[in-house]
Amino acid sequence: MSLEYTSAEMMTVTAARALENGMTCFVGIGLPSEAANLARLTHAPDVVLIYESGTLQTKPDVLPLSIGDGELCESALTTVSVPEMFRYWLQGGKVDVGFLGTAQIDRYCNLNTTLIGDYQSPKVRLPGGGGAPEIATNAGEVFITLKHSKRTFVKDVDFVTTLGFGRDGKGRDGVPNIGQGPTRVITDLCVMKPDPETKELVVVSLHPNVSREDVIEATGWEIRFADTLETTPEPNARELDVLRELKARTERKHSGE
Amino acid sequence: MSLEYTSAEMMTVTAARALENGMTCFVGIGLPSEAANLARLTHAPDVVLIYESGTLQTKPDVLPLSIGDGELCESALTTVSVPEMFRYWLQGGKVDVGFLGTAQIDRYCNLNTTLIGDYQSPKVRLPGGGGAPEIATNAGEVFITLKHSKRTFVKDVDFVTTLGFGRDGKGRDGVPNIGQGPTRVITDLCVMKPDPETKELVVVSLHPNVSREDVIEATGWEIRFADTLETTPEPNARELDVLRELKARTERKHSGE
Amino acid sequence: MAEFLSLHDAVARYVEDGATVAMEGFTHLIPFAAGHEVIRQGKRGLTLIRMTPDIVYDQMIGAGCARKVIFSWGGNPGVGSLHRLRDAVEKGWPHKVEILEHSHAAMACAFEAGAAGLPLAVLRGYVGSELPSVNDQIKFIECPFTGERLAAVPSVRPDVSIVHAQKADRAGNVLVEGIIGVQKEAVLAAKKSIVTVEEIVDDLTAQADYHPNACIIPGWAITAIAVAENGAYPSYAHGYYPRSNRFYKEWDTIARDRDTFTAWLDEHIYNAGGQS
Amino acid sequence: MAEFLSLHDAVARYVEDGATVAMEGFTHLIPFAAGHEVIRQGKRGLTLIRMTPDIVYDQMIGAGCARKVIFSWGGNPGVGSLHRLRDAVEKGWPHKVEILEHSHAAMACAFEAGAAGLPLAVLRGYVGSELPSVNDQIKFIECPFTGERLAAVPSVRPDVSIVHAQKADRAGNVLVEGIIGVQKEAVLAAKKSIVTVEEIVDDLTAQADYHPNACIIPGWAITAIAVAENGAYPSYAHGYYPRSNRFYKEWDTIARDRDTFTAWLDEHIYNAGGQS
Repeated sequence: MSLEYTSAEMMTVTAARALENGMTCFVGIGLPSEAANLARLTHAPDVVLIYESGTLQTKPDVLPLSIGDGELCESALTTVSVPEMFRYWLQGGKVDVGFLGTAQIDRYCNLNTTLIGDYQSPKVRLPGGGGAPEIATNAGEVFITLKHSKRTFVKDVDFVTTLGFGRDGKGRDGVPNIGQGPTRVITDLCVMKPDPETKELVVVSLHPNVSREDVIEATGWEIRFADTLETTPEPNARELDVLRELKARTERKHSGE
Repeated sequence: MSLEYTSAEMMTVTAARALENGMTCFVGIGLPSEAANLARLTHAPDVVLIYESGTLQTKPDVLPLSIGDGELCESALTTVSVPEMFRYWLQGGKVDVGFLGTAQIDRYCNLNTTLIGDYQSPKVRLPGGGGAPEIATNAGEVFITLKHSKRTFVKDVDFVTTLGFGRDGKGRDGVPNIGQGPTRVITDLCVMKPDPETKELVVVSLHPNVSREDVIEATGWEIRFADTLETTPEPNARELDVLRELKARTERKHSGE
Repeated sequence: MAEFLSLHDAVARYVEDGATVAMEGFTHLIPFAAGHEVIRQGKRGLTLIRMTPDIVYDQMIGAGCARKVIFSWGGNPGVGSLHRLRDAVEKGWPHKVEILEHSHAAMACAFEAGAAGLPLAVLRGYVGSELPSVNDQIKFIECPFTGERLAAVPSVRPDVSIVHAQKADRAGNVLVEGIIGVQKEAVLAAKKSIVTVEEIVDDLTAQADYHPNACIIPGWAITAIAVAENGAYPSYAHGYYPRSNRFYKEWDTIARDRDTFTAWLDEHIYNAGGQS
Repeated sequence: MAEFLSLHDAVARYVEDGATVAMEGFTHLIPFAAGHEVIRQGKRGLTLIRMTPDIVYDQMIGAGCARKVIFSWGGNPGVGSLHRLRDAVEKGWPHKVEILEHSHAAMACAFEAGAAGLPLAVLRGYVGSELPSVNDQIKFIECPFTGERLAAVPSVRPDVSIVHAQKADRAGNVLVEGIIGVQKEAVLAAKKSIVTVEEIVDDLTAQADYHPNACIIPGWAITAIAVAENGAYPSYAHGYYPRSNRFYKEWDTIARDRDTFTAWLDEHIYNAGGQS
């Protein structure tokens, strides 16, 4: 029996499943936060969620709108200063996985959250780096989740805000004390991983009912597919229930505020 | 009417009087701590006492034996980590005066708390620098208090643990972001200040009933005297009462522990 | 020793045209009342420093207070763009605003270094990022022990820092609680500081919930304290009132358009009096 | 996730002969019980790091555990010398011990840098001091922004750090309260860590005196936890028992003489069993 679910739900559930119980995860706001909390509320109750606002091991009942909602502090083990968060916990090597979203990503997993166009006269000014540049290099590995489109998946990002593997795929080679970088990208269409050699993104798994052509059309370069292409497992009923309840709770809370 | 008091009491009261109300004082253990607390309990109720253990604005009821007695934390405004104490509060320029003791001092106010003799095979190994090297350079100014003797007042210290004015008196010249250094030395015999030009210590005030000869005999170099040599004002009854009560309370507390 | 002033007087006295100003609060305890007072007093030419500009800086930029913004993430968290910041950067309205951008890690370290009295902060940062190519304040040094290349940024040393906190006591000591961000660092790093608070209590150390390691900034490390009830709204004050996520969402509509923004400014800032 | 072990097993498993060990606690919460267990298990060749060696290191040095001591102030606070440290340094009893000395500011920064994952700490330190002439680990760098000469020291990264704290909860989270010293930094900077605690409680966040910014080290950042009641005595545990200033004074007599020291060691350490 097949369940009904949206492609956004498919993306979130798949992203959530990437987190293993007991991992420490530095959580970006938005989609990563949704996925990380879903993981915590389903298969990974002991996943440790850290937000850059200083909240260590937080267990919010509703999703935070901002990276520093009161809910995060109230449900945290403790809350430290922001310098301590970046120095002791992220740079200090205590984070297994950084979970990031992005506005643009390229074939070498570089992320752009700075701007579209030219730096001096931007077409669109984006929010900027935030925590991402150092999350991506100081965390053990990086998961990335975002919606798939030609606008977001570009051959070369307009600006490397945050290192994936550099403009040539060799950006981490020989750099001391650096994490392994992005290990998977989860979209509403598929899961991609960097090629072990070239670091170029390769589709390793298509979501149910998604075709190769769907992915090709939504990607701004000639996307490669793994030789053995898997089908991403579907969400189960519990995951969908928990996710929908979480989003409904969140919606009620935020509109009431 | 003259009061009876010891030379040690004269030293402590004189040292206490050097502190003005409202100053922030980074307090060394032992004589400086005794003087600083006497100041707080007499003419300078709002003097801010900071100990390197992280206790900010502490008001101990008895003198601490160690730099981190429980009394210090329990009576503090707040207690910060030791790195924060040295970084934000001392190096950050929040300390008006550092109040130090020492084992050896020389004519240019350099302090030695490292060792007597040669570094590789010391005659006497002393405790070491502790907080002093950076207190002496990062505080606005430095007061020093110790008992006067040929053993402690030497022409050249065996080792410059802590900068006064260097081996030639020019150790602070041209150094950016450095405090003005020692501005007075208070002993059981007299008060000394560095010469404004040469930085060599000059006796500016003799304690009552102390002669020039007493100081000359207790000093390991040809000590200079100011042209107008003052007589240090005597302790008053309240200062002596408060000091004696403080020491008695302290004695009772420590022997009971 | 901190002086107790009205918010009007504190801003009038310590925020000068052309000054470098850090208004901090990481989502929590954002000094909105103070920002509005800066707008109301028509301050101009400010260099505004803040890790996460947020809508308080959007308002100040739109009102024409800023000449330059130094930041690391300039958005409306969870909602979208700061339209006034974008309009200034992209189209020069109401006038051109210069930007200098960092990463959070670098700015957090720069505040820490500022509080620590150092001229620079050293971090393992900006590896592979193109931010150093557009920010000449980012340099690299070599560790003399390991040879590792590390990033260096100048410390943050504002002319004046403004933060909001829960309570001050009569001696001017301030308690910051919950998400403490870089508030203490901002105050300690600045030449002058203004702290707005929800309320004044008698003695922080005598409060029932006093904790020996609470984040308390002593009064002698603060220049001025002003009471500003609800002074962080629509941001929040842990223990006092929640974040108005609804207003943050509504801001998107208000700020998207110059006219609705100007009308909002007239109604809620210029003609709203303000606390004195 | 921290493992709950007996103190015997924690020391046996994580303190290896020849290891670099930091046992911290700034006067407060000094891990005496753990130090005694290290002596009892006859560990040898340790490099002992500690800002203020205190009498716990005096005991370990006298018992022959140490090859090298890295410190910034080695005395019996308010009392006098550490006679066992001096005897080792000056006369080589029970064997020669190498020393490497810093200032407090430098060591505090070196612990901070270790926790921060950096290879070096930068500070405005050692100006005019002759310590750099006897410690080749002290170097100087030039600030790329101001040209100022600043001191640099290698960060502290011990093989194992041992600290004592008030409480752990069942998830292994640890509360340190009062004078917190460099305890958190020591744990975070080390490859492995042992925390001894006065007691285990159910859940730190459910305690009546829970504070949102308390110094809590999460269980997943700690290797092993061992209960050691009165584990800091004759040092103290804020909220539990006071410092035995009397014992600190008595130690001067015990440690002054090799024979009385050896007798003390036999009676109070080797033949005293220890907690398991």
